[in-house]
Amino acid sequence: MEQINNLISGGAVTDLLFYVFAALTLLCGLLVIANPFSRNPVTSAMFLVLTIISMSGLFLLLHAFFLAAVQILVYAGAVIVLFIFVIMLLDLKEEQRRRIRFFGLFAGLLSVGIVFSIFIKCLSSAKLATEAPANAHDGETYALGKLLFTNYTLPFEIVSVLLLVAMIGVILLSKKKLE
Amino acid sequence: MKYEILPWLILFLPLLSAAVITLFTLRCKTTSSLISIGAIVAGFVMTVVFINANGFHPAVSETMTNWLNFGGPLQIDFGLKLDALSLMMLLIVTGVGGAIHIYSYGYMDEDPSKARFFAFLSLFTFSMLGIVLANNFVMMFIFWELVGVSSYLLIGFWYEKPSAGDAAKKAFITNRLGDFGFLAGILMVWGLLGSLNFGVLKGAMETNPAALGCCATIAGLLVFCGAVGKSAQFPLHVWLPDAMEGPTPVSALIHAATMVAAGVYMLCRTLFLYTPDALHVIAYIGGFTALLAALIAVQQNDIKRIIAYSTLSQLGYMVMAVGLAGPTPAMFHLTTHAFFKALLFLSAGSVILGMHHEQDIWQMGNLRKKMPITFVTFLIGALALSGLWPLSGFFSKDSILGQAYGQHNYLLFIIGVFIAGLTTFYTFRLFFVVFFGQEKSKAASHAHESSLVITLPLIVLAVFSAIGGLIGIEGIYHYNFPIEGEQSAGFIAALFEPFKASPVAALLGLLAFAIGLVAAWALYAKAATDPLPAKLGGMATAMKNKFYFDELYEATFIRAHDGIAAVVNWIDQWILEGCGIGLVRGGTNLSGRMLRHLQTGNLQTYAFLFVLGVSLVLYFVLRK
Amino acid sequence: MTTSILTYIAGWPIIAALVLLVVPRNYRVIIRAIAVLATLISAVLAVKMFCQFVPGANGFQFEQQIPWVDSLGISYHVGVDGLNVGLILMGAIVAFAATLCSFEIQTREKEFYILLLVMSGGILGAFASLDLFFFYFLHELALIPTFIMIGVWGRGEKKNYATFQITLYLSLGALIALVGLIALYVASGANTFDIPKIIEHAKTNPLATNVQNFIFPLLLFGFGILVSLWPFHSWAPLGYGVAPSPTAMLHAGVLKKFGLYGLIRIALPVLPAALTTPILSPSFFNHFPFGWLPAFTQHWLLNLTWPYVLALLCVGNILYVGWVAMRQRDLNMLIGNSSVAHMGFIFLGIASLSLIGISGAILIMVAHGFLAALTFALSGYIYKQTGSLEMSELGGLCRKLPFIGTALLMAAMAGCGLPGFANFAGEVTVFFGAWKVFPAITFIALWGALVIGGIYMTRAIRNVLHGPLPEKWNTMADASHVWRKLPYALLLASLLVFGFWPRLLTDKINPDADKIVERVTAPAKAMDKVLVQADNSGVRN
Amino acid sequence: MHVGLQHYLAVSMILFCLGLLGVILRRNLLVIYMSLELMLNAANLALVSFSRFNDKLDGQVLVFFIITVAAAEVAVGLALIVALFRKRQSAHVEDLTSMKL
Repeated sequence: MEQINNLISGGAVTDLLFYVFAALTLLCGLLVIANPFSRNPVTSAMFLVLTIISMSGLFLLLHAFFLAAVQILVYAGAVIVLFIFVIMLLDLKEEQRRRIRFFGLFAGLLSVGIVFSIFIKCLSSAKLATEAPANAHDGETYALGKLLFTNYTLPFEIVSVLLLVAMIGVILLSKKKLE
Repeated sequence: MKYEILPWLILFLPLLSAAVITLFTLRCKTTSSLISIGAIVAGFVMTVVFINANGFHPAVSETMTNWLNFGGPLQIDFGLKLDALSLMMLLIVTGVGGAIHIYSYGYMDEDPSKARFFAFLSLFTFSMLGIVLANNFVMMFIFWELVGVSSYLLIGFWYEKPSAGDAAKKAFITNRLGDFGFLAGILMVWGLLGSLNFGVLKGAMETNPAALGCCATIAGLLVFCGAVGKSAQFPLHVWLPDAMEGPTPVSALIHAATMVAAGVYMLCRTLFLYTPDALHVIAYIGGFTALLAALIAVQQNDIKRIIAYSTLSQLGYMVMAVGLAGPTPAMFHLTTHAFFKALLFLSAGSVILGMHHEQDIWQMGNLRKKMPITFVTFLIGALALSGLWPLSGFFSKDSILGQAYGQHNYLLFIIGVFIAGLTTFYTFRLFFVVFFGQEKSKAASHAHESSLVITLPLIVLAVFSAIGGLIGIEGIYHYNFPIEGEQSAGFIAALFEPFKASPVAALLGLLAFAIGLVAAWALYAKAATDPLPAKLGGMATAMKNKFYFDELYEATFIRAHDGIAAVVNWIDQWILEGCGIGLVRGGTNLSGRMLRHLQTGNLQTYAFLFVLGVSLVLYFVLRK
Repeated sequence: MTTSILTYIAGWPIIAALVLLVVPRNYRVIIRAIAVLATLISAVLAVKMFCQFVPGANGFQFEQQIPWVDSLGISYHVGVDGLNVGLILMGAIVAFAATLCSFEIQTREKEFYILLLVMSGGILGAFASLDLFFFYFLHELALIPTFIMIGVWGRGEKKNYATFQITLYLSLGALIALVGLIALYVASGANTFDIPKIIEHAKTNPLATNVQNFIFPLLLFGFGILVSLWPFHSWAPLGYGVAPSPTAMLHAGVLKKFGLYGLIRIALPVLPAALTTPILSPSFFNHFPFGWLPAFTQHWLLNLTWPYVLALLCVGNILYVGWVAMRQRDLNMLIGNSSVAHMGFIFLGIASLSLIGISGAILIMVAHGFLAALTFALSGYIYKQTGSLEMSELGGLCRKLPFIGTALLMAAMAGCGLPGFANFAGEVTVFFGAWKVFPAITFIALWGALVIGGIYMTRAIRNVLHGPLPEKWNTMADASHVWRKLPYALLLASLLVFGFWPRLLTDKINPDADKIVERVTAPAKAMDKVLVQADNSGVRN
Repeated sequence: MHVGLQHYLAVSMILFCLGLLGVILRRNLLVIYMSLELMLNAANLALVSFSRFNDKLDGQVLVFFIITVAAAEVAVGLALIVALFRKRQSAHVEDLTSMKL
């Protein structure tokens, strides 16, 4: 732990790691939505796994160890498995190439452009901290857990109910016939 | 004032009887008719008692409660005016009305809706008494309207006959036209003088004759409009003949004795309002109506219509008398006319009953043998109407002619004398055709005399028609309209009074009577068909068709209203609803149709729009 | 504070509606019984309230106030004075009669009764409310069931069209009025929704004249649309023509009066300057080139005031709609149009801004409530029997329907202003009130009331009741037993009672109407006083 | 250049845009769903980096909740897709336009 800590808090190495993870995240993200070699959803799902793993790398760099673990557990472990199950279940063939909708392309690029420009504008006008504070929360997980069970008890409980509801909902939905 | 409660009872008993009949005894014919007759007879008795106790000229002549009260500017009382004018009218309405009620008991015996008939009669009596007793304009207007509606109900009594329904409608609307002017006049008088009470108004006008200012004539004429409608003066005279569609007792009660007289009564009551100019107009309208109606009557063949036109003509006389500043002659004639015209109508009813509801005089003939009592009473009525000395009609008619002569209005005087001749002519035309000559139909040969309950009122009325001019009725009205000079007293003096007062009028009147009688005898005593059309040609056709007034009104007033209504309805439908609403609707519809293309059902289009929306919000939030 | 009787009057129908929610739909008798009972109780309470009302007592009676949202100044506040005491009585009686008349509804009765009860409660509550929020909210509560009832239980081919039109018009009217009311709330600065407080506040801090001149038309036309002010009237005859009769009774009779009541209760006392100052300021002429107009037109434009505009629009109601009514071939359309025409008299009374006129207007409001309910109930009955209200197909109905026929005859007579019915008392009062202010318009109104009204009403009677009875209607049945006759008898009796003794109402109305008139004319009088003083001082010097 | 907050945010931003692009461009429901996940992750990244640079843990708590909700959402969403597929035999958005007038 100590070593890892030292490693990532070290300036140049962390910077390098950031660039590696960021590039990986973005590249895999891009391949999720647009893979020039395959239009099979399974490929997209696989790249999503990669994206998520490299994201958890970024989380580590941000000292969010617990979240990094949860990210891998929940997303890569559960969500993506679910995706792949469904893909298998539905027996989706490789998507045929359909005619590119120019309106769709235009709409997509336009909306992304707008959103992007708003982001850029915000980002450039904001005064952001460049230096992370020293490791104030070394006991990350401990502190997070404490917060979760003190200040955020109610939302926590609500979320648990939500999960229950979702579970029941899913069971109901996937029954063959709704009575 | 003694027995102050009596006038209220007289007024409200008939209403009570109408209400009781309508609510409880509608199924029971006899009970209903007895209730109604009881109410009016009781009214007559109470009137007599009241007059006995207080005389014709009570010291305190008003009694009232407050009906609507808005403080200073507007107080509408519900009050009774008790003076000679109204008390005499009370006697007429309850007395003649009572006789007609009793007559109706026999006349309507076979009608299944007899109870309803008596309810309507009682309602009418109530309204008529209200007009008579009213002490202010609004109350008079209230009862004015009620009289209108009860006459509407009675004319339309046999509502299943389309003609009856139409006649009722026509009477109502024509009356409403008059009422329109009346109410406008009332508002105008109130606006200028600030009161509605006759006594107060009279006082105000006497202290300051110019109180009404420049509007005086207009206000007077507007009020006169009411009388034009109710008393069926030209140009609103068209409803009265049609009103004969009602049962005969109704014609007698409403359209001869009482309701149509209400206009004349109202004019006398509000005499203080009229400027000389207004009186002039009134006199000429009266004279013209009298002439017109008499001419039309000459060529009618329906027994009731002839009498109806004669009524119109006599009403014209009365209105003319008022216009000649002679309220006493007018009221005098009103009184005697109530007797003999009710008598004539009821006798005609008896004839109609005997003839099994045949009304065409050219189907009758030689009835004097079959219906002797009716014959005698009809004769008395006819002679009184024609103005034979010493029957009642002579005196009253003479007083009107004398008034015209005395006012040096020779044009109206001549018209009056001429009409007197015409009256005799058409009355005896009717009389000869019906009672003399040959039976002109089977029904006429099987005619029979009516029962006692019908003939008894005839006899009573006949007596009054005969002596009505001699019992001092004129004198009673002098309480209200005092005149200078001595009143001759005594029965014999009264008998010859006219010849003393204005010999020209009396003698010319008698001469006209003689000429009319001789002409009628010559033409109609033995006629089987009407010889007159051949002699008069186009004039006779015009007379027969009532000078085309119905057609004229049909073409102008009714067409105009219907035309405007059609145009307005078109505007309403096509411009307001069509264009106004249509445009709004069309615009909404169009924009909806256009916007619905955004609703493609495609998830991604929605996502795109959603992003656009969000970025718009973000833009505005982060603008600064 | 004890619960006011008014809360009970408006509350019982609402409670009954809630109870009905849990009653199974096949218990028809029980559903009807509950509805009838609730409205009966509220009608009896209203009569009691009317009898206990003390005329001329200062302020409101049977008052109750419960604060609700303090920060905005909203509270539940009910109370009566002379302006609404008659309306509440009328509303409760009409609601009872309408419930009785709902026997004719055969489908989805439960829902119908629930909506009817909500509507009744809403109306009564709106009239009793002295808080702007509840005043408006309860009106909407009553209005929305109207749309649903017309849409679902309506009759005839034009049902959908009529429903859309009435919904759009009334929503628009309510919306404009809402904008006006909110503007009033904001501009008054009293920071309260309490109507008496707003009026008091406006007395001491009057709104600027131009603000008043802006708000008044919003209220006038907003409320005006709700009352079918010409030329926004075309929804009314159409809507009533297709509405089931209980709905038409309640809406035409009671709910429609809300707009008029709002004008008298709120617009007149709070915005007196808008009523007395010309609409167009002289500077208006500087902005727009009106120089080419003849001088008298310019003068007329400069002196145009809102009451005068209202009086002119009345002519549209009285004369124009009267003529439209003459053309109608359908009995219900005729009644609907005549009902619109009657609104003209009320507007005329309000426009006269005199004690007599406003009292008369309220008198007509009450009278017309009974009358409209009666006529729509009767036409509903006839429709139920014949399946048609086309006048050319009817005729001679008096023979088969003596009771209904007589009632219809009386209603028609009341409709053309026959004395003895409350309408006459109201109309004649309005004429007296308006005569001094608008003689020419009153003259025209007289024509509309006496002649045109007479024509179309007698024509209707001639076509429906008189004449020979067509063969096909031989199977009709008259209202036979007491419960069937009761609503008609009750409404007729109410008309007659107030027709014979209008002072029952006017004595209650007058003191409060007087306050409003004083409020409206006060600025003018104060001005006069100033002028008189100036004159006097001039003389003294 | 030293890696600061804005670098992380830039990554998050680009990732978000990529996800958005996927949502609007791709026509396979499953891929659209994955793109949505990308967008959520982009938000998560932003939150975590804010949390780190502002020295407050609340951001991470939020991310924790987001992940939970996202899991539930994915479960329900995929169930819906499966149900839809059973009915329509397609997971293609252009075949699922029955929600239009």
